[in-house]
Amino acid sequence: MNEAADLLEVPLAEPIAKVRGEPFVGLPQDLYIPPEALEVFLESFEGPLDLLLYLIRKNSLDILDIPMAELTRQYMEYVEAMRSRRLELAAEYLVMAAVLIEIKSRMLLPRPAAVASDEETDPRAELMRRLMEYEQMKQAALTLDELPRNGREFAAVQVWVDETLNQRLPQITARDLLEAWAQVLSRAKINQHHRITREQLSVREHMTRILRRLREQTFVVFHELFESGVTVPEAVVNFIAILELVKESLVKVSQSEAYAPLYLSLAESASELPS
Amino acid sequence: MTLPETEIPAAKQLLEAALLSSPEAVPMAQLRKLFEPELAADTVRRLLESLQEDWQARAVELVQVASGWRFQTRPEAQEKIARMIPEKPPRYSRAVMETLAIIAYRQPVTRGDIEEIRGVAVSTPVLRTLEARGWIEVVGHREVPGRPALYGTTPLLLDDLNLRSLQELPPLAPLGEDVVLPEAS
Amino acid sequence: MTLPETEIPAAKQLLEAALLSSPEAVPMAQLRKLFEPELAADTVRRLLESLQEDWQARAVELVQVASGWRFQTRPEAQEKIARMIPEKPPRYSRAVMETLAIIAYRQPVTRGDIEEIRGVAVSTPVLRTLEARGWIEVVGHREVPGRPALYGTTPLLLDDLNLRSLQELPPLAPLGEDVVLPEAS
Repeated sequence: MNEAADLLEVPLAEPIAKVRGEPFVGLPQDLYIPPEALEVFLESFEGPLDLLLYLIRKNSLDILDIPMAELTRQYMEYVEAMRSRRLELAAEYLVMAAVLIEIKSRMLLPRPAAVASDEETDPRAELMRRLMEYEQMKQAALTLDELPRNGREFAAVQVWVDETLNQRLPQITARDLLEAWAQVLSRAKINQHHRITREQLSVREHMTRILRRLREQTFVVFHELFESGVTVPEAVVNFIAILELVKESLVKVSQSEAYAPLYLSLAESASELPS
Repeated sequence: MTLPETEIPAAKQLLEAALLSSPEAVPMAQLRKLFEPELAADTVRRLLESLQEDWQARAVELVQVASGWRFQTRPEAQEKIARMIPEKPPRYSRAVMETLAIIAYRQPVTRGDIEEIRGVAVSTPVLRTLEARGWIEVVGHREVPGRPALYGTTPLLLDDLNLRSLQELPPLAPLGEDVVLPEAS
Repeated sequence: MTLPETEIPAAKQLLEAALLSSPEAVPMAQLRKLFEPELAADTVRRLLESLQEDWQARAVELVQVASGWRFQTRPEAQEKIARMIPEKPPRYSRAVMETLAIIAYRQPVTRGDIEEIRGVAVSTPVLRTLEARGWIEVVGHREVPGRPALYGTTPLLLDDLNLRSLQELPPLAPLGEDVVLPEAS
């Protein structure tokens, strides 16, 4: 797995992949996975322990008495599926495959009756301990993530302080500069993504907003629809929204004489301009 | 959109919280977005003026500056606050750091360029903070209508970062992919 | 040093201004230095509690966290304030959050310990992300060959999660309990 994918969030409650527009939320029962989706599925697992836990919980297996043959069979199907599609397979998955096969074969060996009931000699003990410990931490991570967090559910308050009154000036390093730049970049990516999916909607939003305003005010001077401080993309969307409203004959633009202010009004109520 | 009498206190509290949590001035257009449906600028202005009165006798005041509205400590209080020397050195806000990063890596840039890259307006105090620190300066003007100022970094910035030239700034490429965004701070 | 009745309002205003202008929680020791002569911790605490009451019905609240006192927005208000800001606070990946959980609950731990529990390698950017956020730090080295760094969590993590001590972290689920797993995994 590359490092970027390692850090990027896969929202867990949402479909983890879309194939030909169809969302895939869980793995299909028969293990048929469309090739396009396989890689995404596998990247949603945090490693072999995570995959094993998924198989155990999906099949309602008892984590304290794991049927090794069945679990190993299912696990190997995944590993084979990955290999047959030449997906880069993290070494950890292969190591785990070896561990599973070893446990399975040790369980086939007859054990001396005297110690058969002793848990310590259960070949599965170490695997079960690791699975449970990982599951506990996985759960703890989810719980931690849900705690109200500064900057997300609430924000620390800070008012403006005149720099000249501060005796100590902030110190920065070249590294801080690079991190600030990385923030700008990654946000730019988010916004880009946002724009692609929301563009039409946001024109509609502005159209509604303008209409609402005209319902209250009858006449609005054109430039009042552009608050100072709006970003360029916002102003453009707003302008497109006005053009769209005119095109759909919802709004009238009028002017009493050349160079006089432009007024917008609802098409149905437009009668005379304010003096 | 105007506001029923009963909703005024809650609206004022929301404006108060929004302004208190922003170290930089908040433009009117942004303040209006706090409300759903959006309030008219006039209505918001009246709420702000009423809030301003509420804070009149306090050590923090609500003021209107060129780029919007902000809370700030009164100078008399600031002198006393300076007595409690913080253990940690102060830090620049995200807006300041990001603006500096853009100027450093993309110079010469106009304010418009910076706004385009950040996706939000750049307030005058942000640029003034960096100018006062001696880290950026106007290096020319772009020959387009309005002749906007072009900003670049100064040798002092390099000195303060212990660098000998701009070439020694950390390279950009690998980090853009790796870094998980820290949350707004 | 206690405070005459008449000076209480001014003292509260000064505390309020100091806390409002600090981006981080302010320790009690620092708050006491605001006053000349310095006030007793008990007196300052009473003033803070009274201030806390004054702010009870507002969209901003005064809270005590691991490293001191701080004003913060209430979650209901923050949701609305987020409307003004174009960017959303991004979320951390599972790798980052699981690493953080292991460090928080099992500290001090080495990178090897974390890898042992997660069953996969921990990439450097994951640790760097948590360090850059100020949530984890190297607290020592294990005295084994290679002297690997031991990681622990910082007071800032507690501050950012509104906690006063590590004891306030949510309790771990009992081992082996069938937890509700997210759909995808």
